[in-house]
Amino acid sequence: MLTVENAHLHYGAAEALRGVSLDARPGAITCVLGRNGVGKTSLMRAIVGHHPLTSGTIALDGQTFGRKPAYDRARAGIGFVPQGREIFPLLTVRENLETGYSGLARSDRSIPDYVFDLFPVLKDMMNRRGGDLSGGQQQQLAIGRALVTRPKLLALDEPTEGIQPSIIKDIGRALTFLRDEFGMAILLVEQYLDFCRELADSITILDRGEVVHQGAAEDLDRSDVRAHLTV
Amino acid sequence: MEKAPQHAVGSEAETKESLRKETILYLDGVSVSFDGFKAINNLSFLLQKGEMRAIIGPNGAGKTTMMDIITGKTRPDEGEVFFDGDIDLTKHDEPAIATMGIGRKFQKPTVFEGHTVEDNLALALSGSRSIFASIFHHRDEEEEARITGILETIRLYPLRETSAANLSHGQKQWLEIGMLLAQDPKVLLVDEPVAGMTDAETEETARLLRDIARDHSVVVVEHDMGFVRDLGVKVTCLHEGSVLSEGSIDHVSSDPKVVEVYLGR
Amino acid sequence: MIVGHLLRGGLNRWIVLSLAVILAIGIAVPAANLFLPAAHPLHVPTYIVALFGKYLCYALLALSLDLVWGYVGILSLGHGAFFALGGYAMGMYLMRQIGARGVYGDPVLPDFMVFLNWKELPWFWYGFDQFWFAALMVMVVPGLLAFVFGWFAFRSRVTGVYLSIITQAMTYALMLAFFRNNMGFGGNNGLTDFKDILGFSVQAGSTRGALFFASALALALGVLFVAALGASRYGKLMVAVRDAEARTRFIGYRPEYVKLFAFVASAVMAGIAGALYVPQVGIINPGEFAPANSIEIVVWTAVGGRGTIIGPIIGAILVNAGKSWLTGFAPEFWLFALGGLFVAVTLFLPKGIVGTAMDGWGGFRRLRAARHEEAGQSDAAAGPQPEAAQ
Amino acid sequence: MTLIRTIFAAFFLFLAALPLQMASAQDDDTALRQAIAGLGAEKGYSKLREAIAVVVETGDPRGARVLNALSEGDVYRHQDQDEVFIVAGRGKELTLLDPVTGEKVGTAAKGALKKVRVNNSVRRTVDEAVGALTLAAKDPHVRISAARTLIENPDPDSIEIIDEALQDEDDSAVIAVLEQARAAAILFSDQPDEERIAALDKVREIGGQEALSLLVRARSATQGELRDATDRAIASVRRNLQYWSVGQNVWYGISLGSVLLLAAIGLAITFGVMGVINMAHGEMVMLGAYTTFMVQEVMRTSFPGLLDWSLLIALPLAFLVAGAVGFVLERSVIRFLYGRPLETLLATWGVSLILQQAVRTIFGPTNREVSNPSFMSGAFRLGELSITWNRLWIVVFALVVFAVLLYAINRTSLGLRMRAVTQNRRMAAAMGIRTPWVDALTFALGSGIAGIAGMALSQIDNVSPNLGQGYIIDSFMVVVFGGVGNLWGTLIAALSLGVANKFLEPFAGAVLAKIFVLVFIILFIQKRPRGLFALKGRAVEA
Amino acid sequence: QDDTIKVGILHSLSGTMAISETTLKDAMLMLIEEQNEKGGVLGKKLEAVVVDPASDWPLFAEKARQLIEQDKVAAVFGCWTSVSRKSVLPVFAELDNILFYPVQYEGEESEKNVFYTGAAPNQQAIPAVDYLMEEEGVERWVLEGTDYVYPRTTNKILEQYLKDHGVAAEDIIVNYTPFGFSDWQTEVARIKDFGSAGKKTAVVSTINGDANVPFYKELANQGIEAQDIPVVAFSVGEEELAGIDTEPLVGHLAAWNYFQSVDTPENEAFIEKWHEFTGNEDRVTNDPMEAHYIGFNMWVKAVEKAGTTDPDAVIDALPGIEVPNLTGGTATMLPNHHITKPVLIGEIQDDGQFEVVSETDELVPGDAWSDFLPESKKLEADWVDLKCGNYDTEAENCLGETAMADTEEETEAN
Ligand SMILES: Nc1ncnc2c1ncn2[C@@H]1O[C@H](COP(=O)(O)OP(=O)(O)OP(=O)(O)O)[C@@H](O)[C@H]1O
Ligand SMILES: Nc1ncnc2c1ncn2[C@@H]1O[C@H](COP(=O)(O)OP(=O)(O)OP(=O)(O)O)[C@@H](O)[C@H]1O
Ligand SMILES: NC(N)=O
Ligand SMILES: [Mg+2]
Ligand SMILES: [Mg+2]
Repeated sequence: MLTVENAHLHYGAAEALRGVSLDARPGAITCVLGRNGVGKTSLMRAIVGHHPLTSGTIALDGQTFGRKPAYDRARAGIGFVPQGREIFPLLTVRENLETGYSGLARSDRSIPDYVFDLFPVLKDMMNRRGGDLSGGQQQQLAIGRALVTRPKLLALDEPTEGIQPSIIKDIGRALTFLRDEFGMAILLVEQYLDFCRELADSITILDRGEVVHQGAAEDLDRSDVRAHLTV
Repeated sequence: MEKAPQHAVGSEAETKESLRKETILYLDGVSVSFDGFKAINNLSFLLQKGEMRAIIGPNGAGKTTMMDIITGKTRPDEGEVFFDGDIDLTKHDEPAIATMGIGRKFQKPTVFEGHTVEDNLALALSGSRSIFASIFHHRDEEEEARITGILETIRLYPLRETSAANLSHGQKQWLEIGMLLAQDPKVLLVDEPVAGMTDAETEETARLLRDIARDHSVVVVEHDMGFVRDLGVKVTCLHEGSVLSEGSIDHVSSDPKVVEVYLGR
Repeated sequence: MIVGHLLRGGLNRWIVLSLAVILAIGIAVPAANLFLPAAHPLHVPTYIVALFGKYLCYALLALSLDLVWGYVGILSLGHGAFFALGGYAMGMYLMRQIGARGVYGDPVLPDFMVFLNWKELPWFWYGFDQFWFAALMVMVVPGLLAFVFGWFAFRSRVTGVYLSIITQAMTYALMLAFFRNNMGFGGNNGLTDFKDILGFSVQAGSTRGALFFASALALALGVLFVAALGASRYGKLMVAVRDAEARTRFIGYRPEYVKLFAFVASAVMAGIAGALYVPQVGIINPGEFAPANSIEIVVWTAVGGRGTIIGPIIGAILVNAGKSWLTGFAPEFWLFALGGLFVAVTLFLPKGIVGTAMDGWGGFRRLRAARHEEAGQSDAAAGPQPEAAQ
Repeated sequence: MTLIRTIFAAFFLFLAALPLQMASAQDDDTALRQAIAGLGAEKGYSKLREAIAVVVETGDPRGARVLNALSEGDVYRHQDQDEVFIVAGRGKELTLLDPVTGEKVGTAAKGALKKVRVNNSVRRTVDEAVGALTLAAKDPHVRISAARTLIENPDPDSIEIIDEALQDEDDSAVIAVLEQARAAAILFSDQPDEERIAALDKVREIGGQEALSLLVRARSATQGELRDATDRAIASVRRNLQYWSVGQNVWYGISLGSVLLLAAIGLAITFGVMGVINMAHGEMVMLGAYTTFMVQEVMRTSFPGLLDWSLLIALPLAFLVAGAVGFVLERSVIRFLYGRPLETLLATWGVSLILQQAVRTIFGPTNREVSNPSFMSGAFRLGELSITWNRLWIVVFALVVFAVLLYAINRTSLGLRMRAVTQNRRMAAAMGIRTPWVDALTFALGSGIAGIAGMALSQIDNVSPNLGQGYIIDSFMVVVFGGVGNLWGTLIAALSLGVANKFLEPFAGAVLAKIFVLVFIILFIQKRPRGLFALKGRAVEA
Repeated sequence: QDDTIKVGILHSLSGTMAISETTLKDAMLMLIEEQNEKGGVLGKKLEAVVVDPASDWPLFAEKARQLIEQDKVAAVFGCWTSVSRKSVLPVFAELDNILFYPVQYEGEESEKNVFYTGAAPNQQAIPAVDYLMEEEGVERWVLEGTDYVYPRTTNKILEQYLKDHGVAAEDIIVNYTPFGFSDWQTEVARIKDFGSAGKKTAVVSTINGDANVPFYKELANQGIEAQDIPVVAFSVGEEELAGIDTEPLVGHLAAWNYFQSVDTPENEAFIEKWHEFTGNEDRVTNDPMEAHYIGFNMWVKAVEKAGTTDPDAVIDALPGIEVPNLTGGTATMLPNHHITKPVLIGEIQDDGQFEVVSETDELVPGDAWSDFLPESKKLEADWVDLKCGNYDTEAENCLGETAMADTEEETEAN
């Protein structure tokens, strides 16, 4: 479904991605791991269209994105849960969710029930402003919001950050549910190893903007792989 | 808070006061609400001098709000908040509280994006906060050394000349911890320090905090139970604005109420 | 002392260079006007001396705004008020210097008071016959206004556009007040018809030259002062307050004082600029309080590059020179040119002329990229409150 | 007094002549013609007024034609023929009309004619003379205004005639006014005190400034009990007026507030919602006003009958013109500045200079005329309130615009997208919102609203290149005072600043009132640093 | 470069005053063009130097200096507001050049380098008030003005004048509003109230510029008609009326020294030329244009008389110069640098023109120092014999420094 090939990305002169290639298949959870500042978020930004690649290609279902703006990518089926949540602070929870409608046909404009099944707290807070929620509540809202767009590919940047354990488990269950039920492709950036190990179908490890390992989730138990994740 | 006649509770009040004297942080009967929503509800919380405490609790339990109250960002609707035994924090504002020796790391990393990593630390460095002092301030070698030390501790030494705006999320987390260290406060309030860190970094952070706790009082909020366990300190679990459970990590994590609302099955 | 501090830190060579240039101009221009014969190719006509003298004052004014806007992030839309107050203080001295040479020949009362039937000098005109007092007031009055205004506004945590707009309200209210003839400052006509300053005729070439030099010197000192502040720890603090005011509180600083100091210092600088401006242009009137004037100061600063030291100076001189030239050269179309310039600068020189130049060409490209990045990142905060500190 | 007498002479004759047919008088118009010829004598206005009296005294109603023409300035004396004509047409050759019949009788060169100059006092004489003739007119409105003339100039001699008119009158509204006129006349007569005391009540009923003026004037000729009664009446009218004056101030305040609201509301979008410090906002208002001017110009030349509808046609056009300029501005300049809100000040300041000068170049620097359609002219009374139609419509219009905008922003999906984009442009794009389009539309909407504000403001203010500059500062004050980003705040701020201003103005004067309001804003912001309707909580700080 | 004579034109083409001043620039260009067709002056062509002081007062001084020093103009025609004139005065004194100032103003000034071709208060305000008292029998007065020096001074003079004519203090109200004031509801209602006290009431308006349109619109809407409460204005001319529907305003008055409607051959020719020059039949003419017409012709005559454009010679040659004005009379430059003018009172017509309803029998000489202000009653300006702009006729000396330039020894008197 999603293929990244030989992606290079620069911030000014500094190179954050150096030839990253990666696949995310439908019905599978692809996990990207790496230490702080290795370029995970940069990769996500490149995929959703927030930052242009210097070279390399990103394609969804064989369609390369090139310089396609973020909204076209979203309409093509990429749902995004950014690091730092990026809730619309002055919109209510409901309105935050409804921002996902714009790429949908009029008939599809509703919030899927499973969003509330996964995150019941959102239901209670429908009319509260997004910015007033606690950090974890915002994180839940961010995931719910991405699901409203009915994405083919769900890209999550450290979605467990700041979330209480029980809900992390819920999110885990949700991701498997989405993968299995809808055959969604899920691209998950994580630091939380156990979470990854449990969920991932395949893993990619980045270090200093380069892919240093790609393989099955089980590889995580190998010490040479682990070495990439320690300081 | 007490509504009973004075003579009847005289001794109780006295014990309360002597209890308070021992503490570095003392919250009693604190409540705060936002537009009718009670975020903190009759919360009582004590931190002894030199103690490190871990706080857990569901999202929205009021952990961050509690720190807001202690640091003067939010005024409680009712209740007592004391620092170092007898300083009433509700009567002071943020800078005053900070200079008294309460430092804080925010949940969402906030650093001075217009400055380099090094300057961020230099600004946080303890010392006089007056304007004129800052105009005539000259950085001496001791300060230089402290900054270098902290830069190494937070592993941002190579990035010291980088603008803080250009740091990754996790790097900002570290920088904020660094600023807290530079401030050298009596009490450190650390809100989700390891969010967005790798496991190895998490362990590192736990070690660092334990180090600090030797001569500081610390309050750590975290959801990472592994990390909390690593800290090996008393744990308080908040829920809906008040204490749900308190005790050792094993005690708290096996408390069925905690499992129900927080840990999940 | 501040300068010593600056010197310890090593003077930035750009600062040294600009100080040298400013002082050289301050000496060379009047000299070329006074001592070279009119036919000499290097002779500077009085017209140019008068013009550049004015620009130097504007430059100092822009620099003063830069101190609060560029460093502390306070967008003052009322800085013209401080300039005008300084100007009025000087103007009052100059009025008193006229003495009995006014049209009605009254030894004490300025002409406008005579024909408005005032019988005696209002109390706030006392003392202005003394230069030292006027010179003090040039700094004290704007400084005090800034202090009182800033004290309340910064303590109440008025920030961003709210602060900008109340500074605008301040200058607007002052404008209306000074327009009133009853205020005792000459109403709409303001103060004019000055004769001499410290005993020298304001129209004499040598006085002009001296005022020109004084303006250059004041500007140079202003540059030194801002540079020294900027290099100090306080300079960093100002930027920290600009970028994340709330955060500075949690490490124990009082941003309100940080702002207050800069605001007052800046107002004093603006007052001095106004005081030097008035004898050179020969009039001070409430038009100087007009909100549009204050906005223009912001525009000069932005054109030159805020947050840099020479930027505002270059911006002020460039925009005003452009205005002087175009209003004569293309009187019907100059607004198109000037308006176009402002748009062009924002689009192509996002950090102003100097800011962009300092980044160099490579820096320029990096900047474009960074801007692209920033555009998304910072407007999370930019929604309802455009200048939100955090 | 002589005037009044002649008027009544005219009136009686008119009444007397009424049953007779015009025809009978027709052949005998020598007296009238002679009198009319007297209008041509050049000896100043007082002589002219006497000549008018002579015309009126002929009692010939056909005299009204020439008098009206005189008042309009259409009466000329033919130098050679020493005769007076009504003149029509413009240019070098003018058409001569017979002053009695109004028939065309020839032409004359302009040079051969001398205009009979009239001034206010002459015009007043004519009006009153012709007015009195109309107390028996068919149209009750005309009769009422004729009766009102009598109230304004109470004269004991008119009692008789009013009684007469009352007898034939069956319209109750006219009767009421006639009775008041009668009471006024009695008050000024030398009738017994009881009669006059009784009349006081009716005079008081006239109400307002008019009654007060009558009573004050009558007071000087009173004494004893009558004087006491008059004083009481005066006091009661005064008291009444005072109550109403509070209401009047509120109304003035609301009406000023609605102007502020109109001026500010577009800015509440471009600045309040989008965060663009839009210094060109005033120029958008100006463009709307000039669009209205253009529309009226076209109507004047091509469809004069539709002039009353011009605003209805100008409304969408003003929106489109200003909106289109806003759209272009957003696409060409503003869009590069998101995330750098302060820079927008510089760019839009430049744009504002350019727009001003462009309008100055195209339309010239002077004011252009935009006229009030008839439904926006004049005033009506509500109790003692005098409410002008144009202000009333502007209040209504402002509230409608506000309501529509409020709905659009808060209840439509476009509104939601606008808010999302302005709060976090990048994330909005990641949600599939076409941000460039939404940005452009939002800015165009704000500008378009400014344009229609310009249409409304053209009704009360100058249409000149400086129009926008006059509103920009007040607009920013209103938006900021209300709390940036809050439409309700803008509404309340506009109205409360308007009302505050109007309550201060009567005793502080316009200049000080404005200063006080500004100082009040400064102080108020200290109390509420984020405006009247500040958003609170984490959401804002985030 | 010496084959042309340069003439400076110093009128705002942008900013708040452009609305009034731009026309004067056009008028000057027309006059210069016409003079060149006649062969120029002293055998040389005239060259107009136009600058834009942008309604910015210090900029006026800068531009004046530029015109004189840089462009070396022989004379400058310009300024509108008093403050702009005040701002350039020192420049003209210092560089010794000539300014022709074409706008009615508050008086209390006579400068060696300035020639005042607009009306002094005695050439506009006083006759207008006389007319209202006599013709309309006005007994109650509202003096409504914009808050600046011209209205303040004019109203002060008028107040004194009215009181001298037996008007009681309570029958006069004076009220000031800010520049560009646009919400006239309260003020107009107040006028209405004041006017309903039973005495004939009139408004004397010194409201300036842009504030007039909303003022008249409000008057019309609140139904104040000229027959009831006439308004006589000193700053409203044909140009200002162009922006208003004058139908409801017929009969309100203005006092000027010229109206476009004046029926004289000179005026007809002037208007025709104006329409031809601007290519627009709808462009109106107005009083300050006539003032420039007079001032310019005076200057030409004086230059020819002096045989040079040297300012000093021309300044000396100017007093006594006579040129025809556009209303059928002759304007004479007086020793006090003001001119003689007829005073016309006009009523607004529905076509936006004024119709003259009264006209002084004789030309009124402009009085630099008002006789109705105590401090200036004793002052006299005379640049021919006394060489002084403010001669104290009681103390018999020249006050202030104005005289210093010419009679050095007198400065000791101070
Ligand atoms: N806007 C930016 N400008 C310049 N450099 C940047 C910018 N954003 C990130 N970087 C740099 O690029 C590198 C990669 O950053 P990125 O945010 O992709 O890291 P990350 O892997 O997501 O880290 P984390 O786990 O801390 O979120 C880092 O070294 C960072 O300093
Ligand atoms: N200003 C506010 N307005 C409304 N509700 C608020 C406000 N501030 C906090 N809350 C609510 O108060 C509750 C407590 O929030 P708080 O941030 O303290 O939670 P927390 O324990 O830190 O949660 P997390 O673990 O998710 O960070 C939440 O439900 C939040 O929505
Ligand atoms: N001189 C004037 N009208 O300002
Ligand atoms: Mg990241
Ligand atoms: Mg929290």
